[in-house]
Amino acid sequence: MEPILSARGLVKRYGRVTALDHADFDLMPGEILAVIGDNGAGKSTLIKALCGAVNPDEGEIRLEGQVMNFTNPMQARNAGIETVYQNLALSPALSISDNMFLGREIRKKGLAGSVLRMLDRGAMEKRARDKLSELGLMTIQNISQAVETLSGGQRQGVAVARAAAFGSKVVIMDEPTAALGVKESRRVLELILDVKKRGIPIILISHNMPHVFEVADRVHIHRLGRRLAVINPKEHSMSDAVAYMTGAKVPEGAVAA
Amino acid sequence: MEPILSARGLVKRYGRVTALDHADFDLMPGEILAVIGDNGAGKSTLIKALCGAVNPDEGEIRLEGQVMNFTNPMQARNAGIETVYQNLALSPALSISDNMFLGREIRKKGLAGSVLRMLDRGAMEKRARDKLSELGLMTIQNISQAVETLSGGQRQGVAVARAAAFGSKVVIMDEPTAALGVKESRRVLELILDVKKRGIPIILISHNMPHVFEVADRVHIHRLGRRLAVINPKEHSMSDAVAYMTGAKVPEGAVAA
Amino acid sequence: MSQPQEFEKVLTGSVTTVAQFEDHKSGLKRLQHFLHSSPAMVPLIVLLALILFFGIAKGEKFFSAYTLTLIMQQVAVVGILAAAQTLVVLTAGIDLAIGVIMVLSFVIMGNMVVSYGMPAGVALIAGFLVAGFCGWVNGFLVSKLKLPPFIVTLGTWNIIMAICLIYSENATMREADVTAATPWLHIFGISFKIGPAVVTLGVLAMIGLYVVLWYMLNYTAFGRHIYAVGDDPDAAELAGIRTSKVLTATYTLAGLIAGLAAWVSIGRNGSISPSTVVTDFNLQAITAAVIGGISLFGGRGSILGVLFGTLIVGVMSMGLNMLNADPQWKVLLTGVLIIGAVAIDQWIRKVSG
Amino acid sequence: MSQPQEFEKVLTGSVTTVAQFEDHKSGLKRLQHFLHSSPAMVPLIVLLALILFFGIAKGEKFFSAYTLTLIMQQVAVVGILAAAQTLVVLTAGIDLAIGVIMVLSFVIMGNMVVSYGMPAGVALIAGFLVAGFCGWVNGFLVSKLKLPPFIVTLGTWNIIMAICLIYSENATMREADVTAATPWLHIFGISFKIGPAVVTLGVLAMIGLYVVLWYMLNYTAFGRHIYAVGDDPDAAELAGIRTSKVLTATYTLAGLIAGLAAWVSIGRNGSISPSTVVTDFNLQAITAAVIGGISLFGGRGSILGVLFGTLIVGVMSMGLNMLNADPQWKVLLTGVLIIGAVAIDQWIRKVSG
Amino acid sequence: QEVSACLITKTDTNPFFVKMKEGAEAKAAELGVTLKAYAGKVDGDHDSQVAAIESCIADGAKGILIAASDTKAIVDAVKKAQEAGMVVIALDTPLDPAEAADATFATDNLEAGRLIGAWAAATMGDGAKDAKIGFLDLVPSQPTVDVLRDQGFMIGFGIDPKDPNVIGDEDDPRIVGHDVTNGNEEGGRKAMENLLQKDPEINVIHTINEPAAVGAYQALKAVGRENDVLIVSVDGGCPGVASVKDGQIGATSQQYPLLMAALGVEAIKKFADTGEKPQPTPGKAFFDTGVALVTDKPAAGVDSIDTAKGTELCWG
Ligand SMILES: Nc1ncnc2c1ncn2[C@@H]1O[C@H](COP(=O)(O)OP(=O)(O)OP(=O)(O)O)[C@@H](O)[C@H]1O
Ligand SMILES: Nc1ncnc2c1ncn2[C@@H]1O[C@H](COP(=O)(O)OP(=O)(O)OP(=O)(O)O)[C@@H](O)[C@H]1O
Ligand SMILES: [Mg+2]
Ligand SMILES: [Mg+2]
Repeated sequence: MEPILSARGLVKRYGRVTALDHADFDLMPGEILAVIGDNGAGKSTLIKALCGAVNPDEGEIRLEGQVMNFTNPMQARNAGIETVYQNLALSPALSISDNMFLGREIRKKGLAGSVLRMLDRGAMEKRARDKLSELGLMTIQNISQAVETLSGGQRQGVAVARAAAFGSKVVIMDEPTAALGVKESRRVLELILDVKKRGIPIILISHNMPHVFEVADRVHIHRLGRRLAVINPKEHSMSDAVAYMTGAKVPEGAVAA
Repeated sequence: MEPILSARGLVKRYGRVTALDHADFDLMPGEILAVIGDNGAGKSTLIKALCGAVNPDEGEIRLEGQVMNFTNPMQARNAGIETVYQNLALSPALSISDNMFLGREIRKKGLAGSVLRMLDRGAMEKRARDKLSELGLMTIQNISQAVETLSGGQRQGVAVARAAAFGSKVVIMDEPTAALGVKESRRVLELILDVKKRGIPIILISHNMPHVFEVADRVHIHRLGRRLAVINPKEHSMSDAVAYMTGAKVPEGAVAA
Repeated sequence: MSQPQEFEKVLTGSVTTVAQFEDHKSGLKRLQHFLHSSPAMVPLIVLLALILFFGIAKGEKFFSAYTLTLIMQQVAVVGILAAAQTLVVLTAGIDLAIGVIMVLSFVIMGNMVVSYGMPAGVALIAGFLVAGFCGWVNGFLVSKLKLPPFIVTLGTWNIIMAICLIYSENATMREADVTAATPWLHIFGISFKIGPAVVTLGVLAMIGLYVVLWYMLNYTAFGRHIYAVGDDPDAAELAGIRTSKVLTATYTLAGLIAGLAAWVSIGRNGSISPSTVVTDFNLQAITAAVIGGISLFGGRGSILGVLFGTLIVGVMSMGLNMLNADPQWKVLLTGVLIIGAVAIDQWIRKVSG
Repeated sequence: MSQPQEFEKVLTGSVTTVAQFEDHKSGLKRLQHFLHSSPAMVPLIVLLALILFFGIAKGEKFFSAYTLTLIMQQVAVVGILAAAQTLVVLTAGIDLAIGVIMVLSFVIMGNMVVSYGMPAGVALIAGFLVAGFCGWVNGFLVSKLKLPPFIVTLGTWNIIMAICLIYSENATMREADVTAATPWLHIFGISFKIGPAVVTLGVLAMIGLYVVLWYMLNYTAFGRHIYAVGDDPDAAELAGIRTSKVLTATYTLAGLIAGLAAWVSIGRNGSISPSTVVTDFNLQAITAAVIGGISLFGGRGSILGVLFGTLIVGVMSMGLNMLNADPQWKVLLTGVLIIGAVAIDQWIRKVSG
Repeated sequence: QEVSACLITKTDTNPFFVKMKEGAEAKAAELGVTLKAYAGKVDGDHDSQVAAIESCIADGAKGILIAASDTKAIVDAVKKAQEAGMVVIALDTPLDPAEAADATFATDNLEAGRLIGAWAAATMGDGAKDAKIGFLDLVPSQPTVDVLRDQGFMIGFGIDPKDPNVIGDEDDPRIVGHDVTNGNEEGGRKAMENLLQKDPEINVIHTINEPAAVGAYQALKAVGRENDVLIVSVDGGCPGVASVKDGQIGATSQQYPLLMAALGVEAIKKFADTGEKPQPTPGKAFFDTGVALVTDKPAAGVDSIDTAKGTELCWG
C-alpha cells in the first residue's frame, strides 16, 4: 500500500541546533500512527515540516505520492491536512467561538450574509458550545470568554475541538491531551477513534504510553531528530517502546515494520 | 497538627465567570498534597491565590497560622513559597540560564562582581546544564538557546528545574509533567520525593492518576471552584478519585480527612 | 489494542451539565459587568466627565449645543485619520504616513479639477486611487518583505511628503478656484443647523465611518481577522488566516480612509494647501487611538473607544481654550489632562475588574 | 503508595549524554552562525555597505577621515538619546519626552551658571537631577499607575516643553556668556585631531556610553531584568522580578542619560537655546533604535546595533547632503534609503536564518 | 574659477522658502554659481541647519546664504564657516547680533507687522478704541518672526507691547487672546474658532501669514461674520494677494524672497571674485529688501500699493 503522507531525509537546523537529522516518515491510509520520543527529539518539528509551518532545509514530502513542499500552513490546510499544534495556535484576545471558526466563519443567511457579510454569531457560539460539550468540557461558563482567560486544559480543548470540527484528509494532533483531565482525555481518544472510523488517518504525538498503545495502529519512535523505528503495538510492549525511545535498548530491524 | 499553609472561603470572580467559590485548602508540614480536578475546576486559580499571583475577592490565607494575604508573587517567594506555574512564567527571548537564575543571578567573585556587578555567566550555565541533566533532559544542545526555541517539554523542564533549584518552605507545582516525556516525568517524581525528604511540603497539581497515587500523601479533590473532599490515596482507589472529581459519585464525609 | 486503564472506566457516570454559579446582582455589580464586557464605554465615561467638568467651569458657554458641535467639526478630519490609524494599530502596526497620504490625496483631487479641468468624479477617483495605492505599498512592504511597520511608514512618509511637495510645487489652491471648478469637492463642508447645533456633512461622514468600521470589525470575518493578526500573527497564520493578505488589505483600507479624510478636509478648509504635510496628524491620530483604549501592541481595543478618544482630545483643547489659557500654558495643561484622562480610564477599568 | 507503572521501569538504562550532532562548517556556514548568534552585526554590515556606496559615489570627499569623524560629531547627541530610548523600548515602552528632558536639562544648566552665577558643578548636578526626576516621573506613572508609556510620555513631553518655554522665556544663552561663566559646560566640545580625523570628547562620551550600557545590559542582573520585563512582564513578575522597580529605574536612567545628552549638546552647539524643544529628537532616536534592530514590542535587540543604526542615519544624511540633492529630493531619498537599509538588514537575517 | 554656494532655509515646506530657493537657483544659473540647497525639517530645527553648515564646510563652498531658525544659536556655527574662509549672508531674518553675518538681506518683520497694525487702526478710525483683537500666531515656542510680526502689529495699532521680545505679556483690554496656527489653513481655522468661542464680537485679526488668514476667513464665514471682521496678514504670496483682492484679507505686508535670494547670490559671487562684502542699508544693521503694504482700501497715513501692483510683485 502507498503511504498517504510520507517524507524522506528531512533536515532542519536552527543555527547551532539540529532539530531534524535526515528524518523519514510514513503515514498509511486510514491508520492511527502514534509518534513518540523524548522531549526535544524533534517530533513537533517533524509534523510542522509536514504541514508547512516549518520549511525544512533538505528532504522531500509527498502527499498521496506527489511531491508537495508546503511553504505555509494554509497550503497544507487547503490540501486537507488539519493540525492541532502543541502551542495550540489560538489568538489569546479572541473569544472561544472566534477562535474555533477563525478563517472559516459562518455567515448569516440571506442578504445580511451575502451583501453585508454579517457573521452568524449565534450559530457559531452554539456549535462551539456543542463541540466543547462533546469533549466533556463542562466548566466553560461563558462561551464568549477570551481564550487567554481559559484554564490550560480548557484552552487545549478548544484547539482539539477546532481540528475535530473540520475533518479532512489527514488530522495531526501534537500532544492533544497533555493539559487535559482524565475525562477530557478519554473523550479525545474516543474522538480520534471516531475520526479513524470516518476513514481519515491520524498522526498522534503523545507521551502517554497507555493511551498510545490503546489507540495506535503503528508507533513511530523518534530519537535524536530521526526515525529510529516503527513498531507494531501488538507485537511490542510499552516497556520496549520506552526503552527504544530513551536509548536504553536499540531495536533490531524494526524500521522495516 | 497545624497546617503550614491554609485557606478558608476563597472567592475569585472574573466578570461573569466564577473561578473560586468559597474554596478551602490545607497543606500539612512535610506532606505531598496532590490537587486533582476537572479542567477549569479552579486548581490553578487556587494556587495562584495562595502565592499572591491572583488577589482573591474574599477569603483568607494563613502561612504557619498567620494571616498572610500576599498581593504579589514576590512576597510569597520571600516568605519561602516557590512555584512552577502552569503557563511556566518563562521569558521567551531570554536564554535557558538567564531564565533559571532570573532574580537570583550569580555574580562573579572579587571586584568584578562586587563593584562592576558582573554576572558569572559560566557558573550559571554550568549549574543550569547540571539541573537539566538531573531531570534527564539530554536533548538541549545549546544552553544559551532562547527559551522560545525550546520544545514544549524542554521548556517545562526549565521551569521545573528552576523551582527545584531553589528549595524553600513550600514548593507548588502546577502540572509539572504535562508536557514531559516518560523519562523526564519519572525524574520529576523522584525530584518531588527528594524535596519531601528535605522536609519541605509540596503541592502537586496533576491529571496523571498513576503519578498522583504513587507519590501523594493526601489528595485534595477540587470541583466547581471549591474543595469537594480530601482523600487518603491508600484508602481510596483511583476510580473513586476520578468518580468524585467528575461528579460521577459524591464522596461521603470525606472532607474531614 | 489494549484497554483503557481501570480508573477511566468510571467516567460514564460523570456530570454533563455546563457549570453555573448563582449570580448576586447588585446595581454596582451590574455596572461593573457592563463595563467589563464593553470596555469602549470607559472612554465615554471619561468624555462625559470632562464635558461636565468644563461645563461646570465655564457654564453655558461651553455646555451649549453650538460649542459641542463645533468641537465635532474641529475633530472630524483627525477623527477619520484616527479610525484609519486604529485599523493599522489593531494589526500591531503603525502608520506614520497616514497624514501625508491624505495631503497627497487632496492635492491630487484639487489639481485634477483646478489645473487639468477634469470633472469632480474623476478627480475624486484619482485621489482615492492614489491614497489606496500608497496604503497598498505600505501593506506590501510590511506583509511581503516583513519589514517593521514603523520603518516602512517612516520611509513612505518621507517619500510621499517629498512627492507631494515636488509635484505640487508647493502651490496653494484657493477656495475660489476650486469652487469655480466644481462644488463637489466642498460637499463635506455643507452645514445645517438643528436649533443652535451646527452639523456639517464632514461630521456625519466621520460618525458614519465609525459605525461602518465598528460593524466591520465586529460582525465580519475580515474584522475578526484583523484582530487575530494583531493579537498573535503566528497563531493566526497557523490557524489558517492568510496574514499577509489581511495586512495588505488593512493598510490599503487605511489609505482609502485617508482619501476620505482628504475630501472632508477640503470641505473644512476650503483651500488646498500642500504645506499641510508638516501638520502632526500622526501623533494626533495615534493619541486619539490610545486614549480610546487601543493597545499599541495590537489586537486589543474597540474602535468606538477611538471615537470617544478623538472627542476627548477635542473637548480638552476647546475647554482649555475657553479657560483663557495662553498657548504655552495650554500645552502644559494638555499634557496634564491627557495623563489625567487615561489615569481615570485605567482606574475605572481596574474597579470594574 | 502504589508503584511506578510497568513500562517506567526500563528507564534506568536510558542514555545520559547530551545530544550532539556533527558540524559541517563551510566558510559561509560559519558566517551564518556568527550572524545568527550576534544579530547586532547585521546593521554593521549595512552601515559599511552604505559608507562604501557613498564613498564610491563621491570619492575622497566623502571617504575621508574628516568627513567620517564629522558624521560622528553630528550624531553624538542623537546617539546618546537613542541609547536612552533603547533602554525604554527594551522594556516595551517608549519615551516621547526624552528630547525635551534634554532641552530642559541644558536650559537649567545654562541658567544656573549664566543667570544665577552658580559654579559649574552645581549647575551640572542640578541639570542631571532635573533630568533624572523627569525620567522618574515617567517611570512612576508607567509602573505604579500602570498607564501606557505612550500616553504618559506624550503628556510629560507637553508638560516639560511648556515648562521649558515658560521658564526660559525662550531666551537663547550665547556661547560667549556661557564661556565667560565657566569652561566646564563646553567640555564635550573639546576636539583633538588625529591626522585629518577630528574627535570631540562628545563623540567619545557617546561611544563610552554605549560600551557601558552594553556591559550593563548583558553582564549585570539589572540588564537582564530589563530584557525580561520587556519580553513578558507577567512572566517576569511571576519569576520573581520586581517589574515596577525595574521600570522606574529604567525611565530614571533614561532621564539621566538625557542629562548627559544635554551636557554634550551644550559642547556641540556652544549656545543654549530653549527653542530646541521643537526638534524632532524622539523620531530620530526611535528611528535609530529600530534601524539598529530593537523591537518596539520590547525585549529584543542589542544596544550595539543602535550605535550602528545611529551612524547609518548620520551617514545617509551626510551622503545625501554631498550628493547635491535638492532638499525635497533629499527627503524622498532618505525615505528610500531607510526602507532599503532595513530591507537589506532583514534579508541578511533571513539568509543567516 | 568655480564658485559654489550653499542656501540653507528654515524648511522646504513653506512656499516662502521654496520660492527663495527658486530665486537663488535662477540667479546662480545666471552667474554660473553652483548652488546647493539645504533645509531644516520644521521651523525651529536648529540642528539640521548646523549640520548643513558643516556639510558646506566639508564641501569647500565659497559662501553660505542662511535663513536662520535660531538667530542667536546659529552664530557659533556661522563663525566656524567664516573661519573656514566663507562669506555668510543672512537672508529673511537678521542674526542676533546682526553683525555676526557678513551681510544681511532681510525683511524688517517688525515693520511688516507695524504696517498692517497701522492700516487696521486707520481703517477702523474711532472704532479702534474699542476694537476686539485676536492674534493668530505661529507656534507655542515663539520664534523670532512670530514675535516681531505680532509685536509690530501692536505698535502699529497703538497697543503697548510691554516687552517687545515676548508675546502674551500685554494687558491691553482690547486683546481678546492669542492662539497658534502652525502657519496653515487648518490651524488658522481652528484658532479662529477658538478665539470666537472666547469672544464672538471679535473684529480685528492679526495673522502670522496668509494661509492662517485664509483659515480664519473660513471660520468667520461659517458663522456669517466674514464681512465685519478685519483680517490682516504678512507675506505677499500670490494666493495671499489674490485673497486681498477678493476682500478676504484686508491688507497684507508683502516681502520679497526672490530679491533677497538674488542679492545674496550676487554678493557671494562678488566676494568670490573681488573679496568685497556688501553694505547694509544706512541706519539699519542690515540690507532691508523692503516690505510693502498691499491693499485695495488704502488708509490715510499709511503707504500702500494696490493688488494689481502686488500681484505683479508677488512671489508664488
Ligand atoms: N526556532 C528554533 N530555534 C532553535 N532551536 C529550535 C527551534 N525550534 C526547535 N528547536 C530545537 O529543536 C529540537 C526539537 O524540538 P521539537 O519541538 O521538535 O521537539 P519535540 O520532540 O516536539 O519535543 P516535546 O516532546 O518536548 O514537544 C529541540 O532541541 C529544540 O530546542
Ligand atoms: N482572567 C480570567 N478571566 C476570566 N475567567 C478566568 C480567568 N482566569 C481563569 N478563569 C476561569 O476560571 C476557571 C478556573 O480556571 P483554572 O485555571 O483555575 O482551572 P484549572 O483547574 O487550573 O484547570 P486546568 O486543569 O485546565 O489547568 C476557568 O473556568 C477559567 O475559564
Ligand atoms: Mg513537541
Ligand atoms: Mg490549571
